[in-house]
Amino acid sequence: MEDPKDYASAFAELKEILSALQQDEIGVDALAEKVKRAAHLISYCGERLRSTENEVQKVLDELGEEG
Amino acid sequence: MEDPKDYASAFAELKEILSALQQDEIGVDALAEKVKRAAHLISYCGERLRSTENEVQKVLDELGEEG
Amino acid sequence: MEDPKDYASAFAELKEILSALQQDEIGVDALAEKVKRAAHLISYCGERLRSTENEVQKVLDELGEEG
Amino acid sequence: MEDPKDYASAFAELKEILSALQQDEIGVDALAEKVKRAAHLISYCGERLRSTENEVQKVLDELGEEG
Amino acid sequence: MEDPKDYASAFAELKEILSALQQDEIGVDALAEKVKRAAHLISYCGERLRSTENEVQKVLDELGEEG
Amino acid sequence: MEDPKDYASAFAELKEILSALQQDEIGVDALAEKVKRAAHLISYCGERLRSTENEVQKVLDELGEEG
Amino acid sequence: MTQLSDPANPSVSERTVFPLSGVTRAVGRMLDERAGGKLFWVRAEISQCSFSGKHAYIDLVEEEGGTRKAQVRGTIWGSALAQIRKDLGAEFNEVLKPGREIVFSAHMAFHAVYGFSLNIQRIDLDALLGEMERRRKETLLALQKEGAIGRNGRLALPAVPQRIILIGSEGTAGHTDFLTHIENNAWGYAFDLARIDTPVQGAMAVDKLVAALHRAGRVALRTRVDAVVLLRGGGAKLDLDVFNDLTLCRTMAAMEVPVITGIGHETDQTLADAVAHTAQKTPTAVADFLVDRLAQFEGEVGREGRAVTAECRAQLSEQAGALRSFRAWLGERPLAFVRRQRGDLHSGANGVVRRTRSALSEQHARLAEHRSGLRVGAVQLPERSAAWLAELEAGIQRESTRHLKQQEERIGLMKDTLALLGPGSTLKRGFSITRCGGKAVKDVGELTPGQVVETQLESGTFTARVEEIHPPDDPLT
Repeated sequence: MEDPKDYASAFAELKEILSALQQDEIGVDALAEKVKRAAHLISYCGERLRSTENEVQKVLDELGEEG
Repeated sequence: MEDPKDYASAFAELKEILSALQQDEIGVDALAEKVKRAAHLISYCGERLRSTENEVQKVLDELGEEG
Repeated sequence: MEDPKDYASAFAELKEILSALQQDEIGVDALAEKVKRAAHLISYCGERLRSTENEVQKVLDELGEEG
Repeated sequence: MEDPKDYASAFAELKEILSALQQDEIGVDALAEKVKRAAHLISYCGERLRSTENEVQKVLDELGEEG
Repeated sequence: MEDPKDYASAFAELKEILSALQQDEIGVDALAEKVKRAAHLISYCGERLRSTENEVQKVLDELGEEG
Repeated sequence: MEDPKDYASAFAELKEILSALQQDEIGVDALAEKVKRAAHLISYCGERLRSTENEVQKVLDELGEEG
Repeated sequence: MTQLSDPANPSVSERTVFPLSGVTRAVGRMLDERAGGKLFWVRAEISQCSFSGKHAYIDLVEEEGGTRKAQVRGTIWGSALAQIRKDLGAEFNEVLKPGREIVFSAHMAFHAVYGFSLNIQRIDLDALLGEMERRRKETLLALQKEGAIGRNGRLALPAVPQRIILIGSEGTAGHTDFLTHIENNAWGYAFDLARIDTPVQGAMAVDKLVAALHRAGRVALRTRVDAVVLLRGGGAKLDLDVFNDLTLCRTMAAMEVPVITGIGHETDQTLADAVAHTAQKTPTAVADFLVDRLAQFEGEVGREGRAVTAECRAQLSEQAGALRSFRAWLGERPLAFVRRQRGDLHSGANGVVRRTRSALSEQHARLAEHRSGLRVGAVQLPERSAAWLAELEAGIQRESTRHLKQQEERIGLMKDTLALLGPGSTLKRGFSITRCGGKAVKDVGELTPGQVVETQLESGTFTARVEEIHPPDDPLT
């Protein structure tokens, strides 16, 4: 499945899918595909969040040691 | 019997049949055929719902709690 | 006696006969013939109804088992 | 005596005779003959009615309740 | 004395005689003759009426019996 | 990473980063980069505060007693 | 003094020659008489001052426009000196020094050998300070007029004043304190510190300080200088007068670099403090001020950094929360949707089943209706027809009977009429018919007398002969 450009676009797409789900705009036919995409996006975002968190933590750790 | 294009068209056809039934537009001559068609559509839709549910469940299981 | 084309035309013919009967449009001469025809139509319709019913029931039973 | 074509014409002839009687169009000379004819017609009609009734009843009996 | 052709001509002759009598067109000499003729005619008619009556009654009785 | 021009611009940039963060102008994508930059700015200030150049004394000496 | 003749015009005859001691005795006696034991308040400037044992010897002068108007020796004896030392305290050395104008109380004294002197009892420090204060106020007024006050203060002191020119007297306590505090600050901050050594008291102090400021200003033109620090490491109150100097203050005010003062005094503010960008009480305070400013900056940087960190963490956790809720939502919504669809499908299916069954049973009902309709119709028609037939039968019977009766009546009527019109009834009433030759006689003219006629009566006939014939107007006809 195509990876999103970045976290922001992934998050935006995710919100769009959820909104469409909430408004029952996604029928049974497209549902599984959309859910797969949403799961993929959630995974991607989660991964990006964790890596960002690690990166940030590393920076903060370094800063903490010297500051 | 010809399979419908997708769930949406199947459900629409089913509703059409039901509506025609409710308005007594289907005579005895066509009734058995229409009921057969309706049963076929219901089967089809049920099958599609089950497969969609399984697919969605699988995606969710894979996503697990980590996502 | 000639069988009607289908249930609908049988039913229509039956109604016609009854209407003519009720409005005294049928004389004594034609009565026996008309009554015979009506009885035939009623038999035919009844038969068609029963067979339709059986057919429908079979479909519904099958649907019930799987659905 | 010549039999009428059918019940309807017998009945019509009877009505004609009655009407002629009522309007004194039948003289004494023809009266007996006419009355005889009427009696014959009445007999005929009665016969026809009975046979029709029997025939109809038979049909209805055959139709029975199952129809 | 010559019998009339039938009831109707008897009745007509009778009426003629009576009319002539009433208009004094018949002399005394012819009168007796005419009266005689008239009496004969009346007798004839009465006879015919009675026989007709019997005949009709018989027919109707027979009809009544069988009807 | 490029050093800021001076303390003031370092501080201004730091505040800018904070303000952008507080206004959610920095998404997750840019977050790590921004935090790194902030850490760099803080490090820069800390280091500069604790290092000396003796530049002023040098100029003073160059100017000599008379100026 | 009136007993003394004018020495410029001595008269030989009156000349009396006194021994010198006589003169000194007389002067002593006169002074004793006029001012013996009296205390006077005197203002004078100290031109020389020396201490010998417990005593102090002072040359007092009064000058105006460079010309000396008076000069008197002054002495302070041990006990008075001790009292004065006690009164002046820290200011003692600053007061008893050449160039200082003092106000003091003294006895006049004359010594045969040492001559006239003022025996100083007390020195009025308040007067001294009052004077200083008066001059300070004048200078302040002048500075205010020039707009010098606050000018330097309007310069922006950098958030991190790290490049400093220090003007002060090397080795003095305040100077050393400042350096110690700056160099050994708890934060480990480094300062780029350039030092200009200059005396801060004494006759040359003002000139040297002004020169030092100019130098600092020149340095600031060549390189970035964050602040000039002006230090005086404590000392007598009267020393402060240097820092009230108009020229010094003007120079400070004109500086393009913020000047921070640490002049080391407790209460009074010098004019140098007033024109400075920032005035601290002591050199240590200046050092602390600078270090604190750096620390404050670093603190702010740290705070910003922590805010960035916190904000960043908040965003990350917010995003994580959003993702979690998305995840939870995704876990519920699609399956709920499918369940709802299944419900719809079920109700659709139920609708089809129900509707089909009811359509079939409706058809059954209609068919049954038609069956019973047929039954009724098929039975009724022959019944109705039989009724009509019976009606016809009755009609025919009725009509034929009526017709025959009618004919009978008519015939009967005719019979009656015939009876009435026939000759029988006329004859019955007495009329008779007369015939002649078998022919009824209707006109007497037909008859001739003698003719035989037959006359018929009701009861029979008779024959007769005609006798006479009468005319027709016989009333009997």
